[in-house]
Amino acid sequence: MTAVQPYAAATSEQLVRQLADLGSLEVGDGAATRGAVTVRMPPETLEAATHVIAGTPGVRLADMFAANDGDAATLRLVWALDSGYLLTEAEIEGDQYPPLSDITPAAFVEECEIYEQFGIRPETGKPLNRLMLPPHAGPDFPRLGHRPAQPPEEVHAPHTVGGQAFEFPFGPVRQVGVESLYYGLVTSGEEIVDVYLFTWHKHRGMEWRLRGQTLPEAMFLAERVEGLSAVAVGWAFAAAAEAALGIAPPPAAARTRAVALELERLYNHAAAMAALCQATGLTVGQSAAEIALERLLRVNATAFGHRYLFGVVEPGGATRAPDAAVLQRDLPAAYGELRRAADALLNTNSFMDRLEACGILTAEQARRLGLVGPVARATGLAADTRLNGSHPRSGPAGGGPYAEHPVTVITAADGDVLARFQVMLGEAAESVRLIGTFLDAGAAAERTPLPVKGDGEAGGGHGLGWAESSRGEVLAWVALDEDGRIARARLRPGSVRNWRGFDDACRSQNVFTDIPIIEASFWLTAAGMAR
Amino acid sequence: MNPASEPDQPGQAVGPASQDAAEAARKLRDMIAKQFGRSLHIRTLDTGSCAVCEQEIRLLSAPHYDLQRLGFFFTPAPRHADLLLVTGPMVRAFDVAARKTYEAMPGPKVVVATGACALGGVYPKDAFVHGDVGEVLPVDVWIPGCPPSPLALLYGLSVAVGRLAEKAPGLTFLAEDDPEGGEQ
Amino acid sequence: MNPLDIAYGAAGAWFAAAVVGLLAGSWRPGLRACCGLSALAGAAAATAGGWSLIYGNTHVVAPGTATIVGGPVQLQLTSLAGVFVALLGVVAVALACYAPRYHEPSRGTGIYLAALNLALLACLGVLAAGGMVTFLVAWETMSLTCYLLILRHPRSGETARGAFWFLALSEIGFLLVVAAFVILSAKTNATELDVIASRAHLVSGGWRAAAYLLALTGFGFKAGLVPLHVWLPEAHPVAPADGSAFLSGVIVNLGAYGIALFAFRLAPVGGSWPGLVTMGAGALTAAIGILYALAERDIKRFLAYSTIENIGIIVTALGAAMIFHAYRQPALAAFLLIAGLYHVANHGCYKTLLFLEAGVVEHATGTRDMDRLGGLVHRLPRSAVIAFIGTLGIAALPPLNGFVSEWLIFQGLFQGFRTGSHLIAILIVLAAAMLGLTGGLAIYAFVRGFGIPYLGMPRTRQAAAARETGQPIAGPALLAVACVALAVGAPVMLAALSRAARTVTGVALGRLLLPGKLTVIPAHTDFSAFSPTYLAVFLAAACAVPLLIYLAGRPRAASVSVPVWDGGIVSFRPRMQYSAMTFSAPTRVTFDALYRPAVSIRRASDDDPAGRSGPVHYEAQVTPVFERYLYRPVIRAVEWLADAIRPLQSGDVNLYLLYVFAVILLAYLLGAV
Amino acid sequence: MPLWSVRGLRRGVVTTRYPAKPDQSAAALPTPPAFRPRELTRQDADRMIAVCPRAALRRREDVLIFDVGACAACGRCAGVAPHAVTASGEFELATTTRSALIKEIPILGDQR
Repeated sequence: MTAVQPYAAATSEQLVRQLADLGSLEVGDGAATRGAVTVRMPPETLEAATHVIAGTPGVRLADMFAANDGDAATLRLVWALDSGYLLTEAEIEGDQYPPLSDITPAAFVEECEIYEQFGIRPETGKPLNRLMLPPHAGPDFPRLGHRPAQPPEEVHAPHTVGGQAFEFPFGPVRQVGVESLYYGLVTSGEEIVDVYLFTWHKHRGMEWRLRGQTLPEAMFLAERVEGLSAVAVGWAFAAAAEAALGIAPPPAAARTRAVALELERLYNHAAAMAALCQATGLTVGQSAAEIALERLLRVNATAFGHRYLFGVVEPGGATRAPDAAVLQRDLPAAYGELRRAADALLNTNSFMDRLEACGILTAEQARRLGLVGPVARATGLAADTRLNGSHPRSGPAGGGPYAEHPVTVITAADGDVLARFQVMLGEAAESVRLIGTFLDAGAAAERTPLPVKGDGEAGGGHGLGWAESSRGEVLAWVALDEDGRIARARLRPGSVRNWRGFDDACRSQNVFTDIPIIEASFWLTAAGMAR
Repeated sequence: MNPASEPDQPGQAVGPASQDAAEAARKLRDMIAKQFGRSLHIRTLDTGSCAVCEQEIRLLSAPHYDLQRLGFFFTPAPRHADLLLVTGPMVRAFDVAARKTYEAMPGPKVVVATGACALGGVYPKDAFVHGDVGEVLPVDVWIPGCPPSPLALLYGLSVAVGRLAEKAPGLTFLAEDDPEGGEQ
Repeated sequence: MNPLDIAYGAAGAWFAAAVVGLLAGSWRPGLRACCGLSALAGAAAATAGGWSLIYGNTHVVAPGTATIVGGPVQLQLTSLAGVFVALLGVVAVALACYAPRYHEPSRGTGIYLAALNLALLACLGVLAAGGMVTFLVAWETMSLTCYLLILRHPRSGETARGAFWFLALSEIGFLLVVAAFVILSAKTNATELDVIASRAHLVSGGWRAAAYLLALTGFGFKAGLVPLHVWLPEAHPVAPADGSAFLSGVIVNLGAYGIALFAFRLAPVGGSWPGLVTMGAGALTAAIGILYALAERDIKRFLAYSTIENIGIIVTALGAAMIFHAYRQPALAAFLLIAGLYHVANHGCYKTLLFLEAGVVEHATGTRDMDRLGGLVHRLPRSAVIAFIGTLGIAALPPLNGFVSEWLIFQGLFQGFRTGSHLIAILIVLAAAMLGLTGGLAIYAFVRGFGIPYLGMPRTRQAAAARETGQPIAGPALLAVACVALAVGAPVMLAALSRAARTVTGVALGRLLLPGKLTVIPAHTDFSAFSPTYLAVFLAAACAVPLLIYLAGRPRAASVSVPVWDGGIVSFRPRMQYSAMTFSAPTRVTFDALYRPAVSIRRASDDDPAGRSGPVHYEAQVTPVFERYLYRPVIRAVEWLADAIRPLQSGDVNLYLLYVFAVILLAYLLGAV
Repeated sequence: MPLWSVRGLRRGVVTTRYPAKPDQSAAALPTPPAFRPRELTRQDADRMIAVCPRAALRRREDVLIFDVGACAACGRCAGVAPHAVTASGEFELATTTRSALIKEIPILGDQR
């Protein structure tokens, strides 16, 4: 464990001041997104502004997405600072915008997605990857915006493997009980030369479905975007909706959400541990980890009535209160299982040797690609939205559960699989501690009533919400129309960012058998990526 | 919502396929009883689930549930599989893969639709998804639940091989404490 | 009737074929006639060789008063040479059957075929030479005609380069051979080989050793002993298919003949060290040859390196035989000599076959790059079957011929303990271990060499478009039959070879080797035994039984055929299958101390960090160690020397007169002393 | 290298006896609702149908049609009509006939 490296140094005020020099900006006007400092700019300043922000040490591009207001698409970039989020938006005329991924590579994934959904692309005609729309998606395939002008073969770079290498096809139907995903491992027979990652198989059009839904309906789908982080995505979505409506959950309900969030983190890390054992072929360790995992899931079931904590979060509050007695009784025992299994694993050389120096990512890479969660923290970056001040506030007064009970962010230096494993173990312990403090502070199933139509407040607004899932930062952006239905909802689970780091980790001097280990240590979902 | 997606269709949607599929299932049960002893090999297929059903399926082989003790085994190769455990709403992008997987299995084979998505419980039929596994594959057994817990899965597998009698037809979903409860 | 007389017939026919080819090669009937004559000659040569095994050595004859470069033409057909003559004949017939379909009639073809037949004639001359001068002249003729063979398509620089490598190394080798002969004939003042052999014991050991080492090196250039092998991978790919088949099937084996000739007839050295040197060189050659073969994707270069490996095995056997000879183990010496000769015959057959099939593949697809082929078994079925037989043979898998000879060689080497010297025993076992490694790698290499081009999916459009119509079949088929015959008829072959060995080592091994009719015992009854014939029959039966059962039994359940399980991927592409280089990657990694691969990777993700996926290119170039670190310095030195002495050539007459004067003066002074 | 086998022995058996014997962990699982026809009014039914996230509930006259297969056991119906809905506690719902999962609940609440 190393000293915490602040991810972002600058504050939004400084940045806004710098941006003001660029000229015509509106800062946080009426239509601005609540929950973040919003800067609206004309498209021609977009490139310069991006240069300024991306150039500021440690600022990270958290997300980029488009939304159709009327005919033209508005491009929104969400920048993560350690004091909160800065949101720059610009309306794009025509179907081209400045090449942002040349300035900040993290934007590339979103550039591809925006092209597929809205048909607008960077001016540099560089090829894009196929991200979500399946190959059979025709011109009339449902999209959020206009369909792309060019046919795909003019946009996607050809996948040809030349010389003394071949592509080892893996998927989409893979091992038992593993999500559908394709990656082609380009290998010289021994080491991995390159990786082609295809994630469109599970695209279910979630953001497309959410349009026009009421918040409760949308909540149901939001939890199923990435079931393994249902609470995190749910909370992010709820927080965004609340921000849009200008309400906040009662502190006790926020603490309930926090308890659920930490329980989710616990079982996910246990599952990742089991997966690591499976990848390294250590069946005994896998069994030990799975015993812990199952016990944690049963704790979830007894405490919240659902093994995967579905339906805990609702817009405005929480539906169920955790059974504090049950948690205080069962959680330590279940965590004990996890701890014992972890200790045994840390003493098993055959296991540790496989983890060390495998799938290495540097802090520089993590920053460049905007990686989040344990993957980023294992490289030494303290990227954690639970950090003080940057978690959704509950109520104008309250600073949110993580402001009242600050989290100690766990980081490691090496950026390899072992580092990720250690970060996960540290976080599990931290989660147990936090759950205790939250329960002591009191968690309840309260809710702030949603303003109903005609309240004035219900009128359309934009809101940004986020939460720290076990895979890292989940971002949600919601635009509501007059009668409180969803005009556009953007949901970005942590997987979207970290899959981008996966192929870089695979390329870093690995042999074939390391790939499953790396995948387990990332512990991402295809569901969250494809949505 | 799209009327075609109303979830009382699949009964017909499977069409004639379900007859010979049911036939196959019966054959398989006999075979398992007679020839293979207690050995049934399971291949899973994710057609757009939210990753939770997969987690529960993985847990089937965990110490708490240990499905091997019941003579069920997971196999990565559909070539060796007798039973296909399908999760998710059958994304259209997955048609080819689903067909290939099903064809790669030697007959007689059983298809089990797992979870509310697979039963049409979450997604309507539209351009993205078929919304119901029955639309594409001849389903023999349906396992409800979001997600179906490992226990529910064990029960479903036992039903699939005829080891347990299914009780769903007999259930009324009327609360016992209701005076009318007895009548249904 | 004297086998030499039959050989005369063969020689005549080949000469006639050469003439016909030269005159009428651009005319299809002429081409056919030329090949027909050549085949006739081949058959005659085969008969002569076979007959000479039974007949024994003929007397040296000097037909008429014919002289050649001042020496009488002396001819003799020994049993030792008989083996090679027979092989020469068989190969010649195969080539003759192959050529008419492989070559288009043209002037160039005519010249080429003339050169080929002259080369065959020259080879016969080398083998039937009874005198030193005859031998050397034939040998040089052979080299020059082969040079013409390689230059069939002189347009490309590749060809010129390969041909030059061949000629240069041949000439160096020739000089050494001449030196060796001169020493012997000077010390025994005889030119007739028989006389030299009979007086060899009079020559002092040192001179004999010098002669032998010169010969070993000189013939080593031809045989392709590492590090003298560099011409093979350069010359083979650029020559036409039958040309390179001839190089590998005959010429290279003649190098082995030369070594055997000196080792056992002309300059049998006392002491064990020459044998050890030979054996060591052989074992090293075998291992390095196959390792380089594994790093090749060009079929012909691959086969050329495999030739080097096989020569290594042969020379190892010869060396071991010399050692046993030195240690008073004539039986084992004879046994290993027999094994070595057996391997010569086998290698001649299957290597010729494989080169001819490589020609067929190149003919049908236009490429020799394994990574651009694939799936040919469906497009060239008959060729695939023939190539498969050859592959089984060269991979030394039972029941084919390669297995027989390599088994014999191993059985011989394992009896190293009979030398009585621990050191020698250990060294011999080490050599056996090297051959073991070689054998394992050879199987690996030929699984690759057959699997990549013939199995799987076609990797390019040309490979997919390959057709068998118009491809030569008869020649390779003949050799395939020969391979099987050499395996099944092993006892006959061994009986014949033991006669040949007797003429050299003076030990009659026949009885000891073949106590029963079909069982082989390696020289000592208490060691081991095996019967290639029974093995072949049994294996054939073992394969046939299930087949019969399958054919007899009705299939019970209705079987459905579905495509290969590919993980549900939308379209399975050729780029997703193992390629030649990825298949051998494990060896490249294990032995990279030898290969020193220079890896270069080009991929989309390198230059932009965004993660745009795109084309990937990966190359691992193996460093040509010997060319770079052994030959290049020599070449530079020669060039430097040339520059240094150029000033002598000033073009000034007076200066030249001065040179003359100085030389005469020097001569006088020497005369006066 | 820890003695995994010893550890496992000390850990003891955790495996459930299900299906031979019932498993008590099932009690905590979310299960589809069971209805009290007597308490159930058309109005309740319509409110439940409105909140049901995905047409597991439909109403035909006085019959509430409940598709157990489509039910995610989210418990929202119980939220709007707690008096008429309880948890059924049924998780053994697998069936070989899809139609067996479609139940008809009489709505008798209005007749009082």
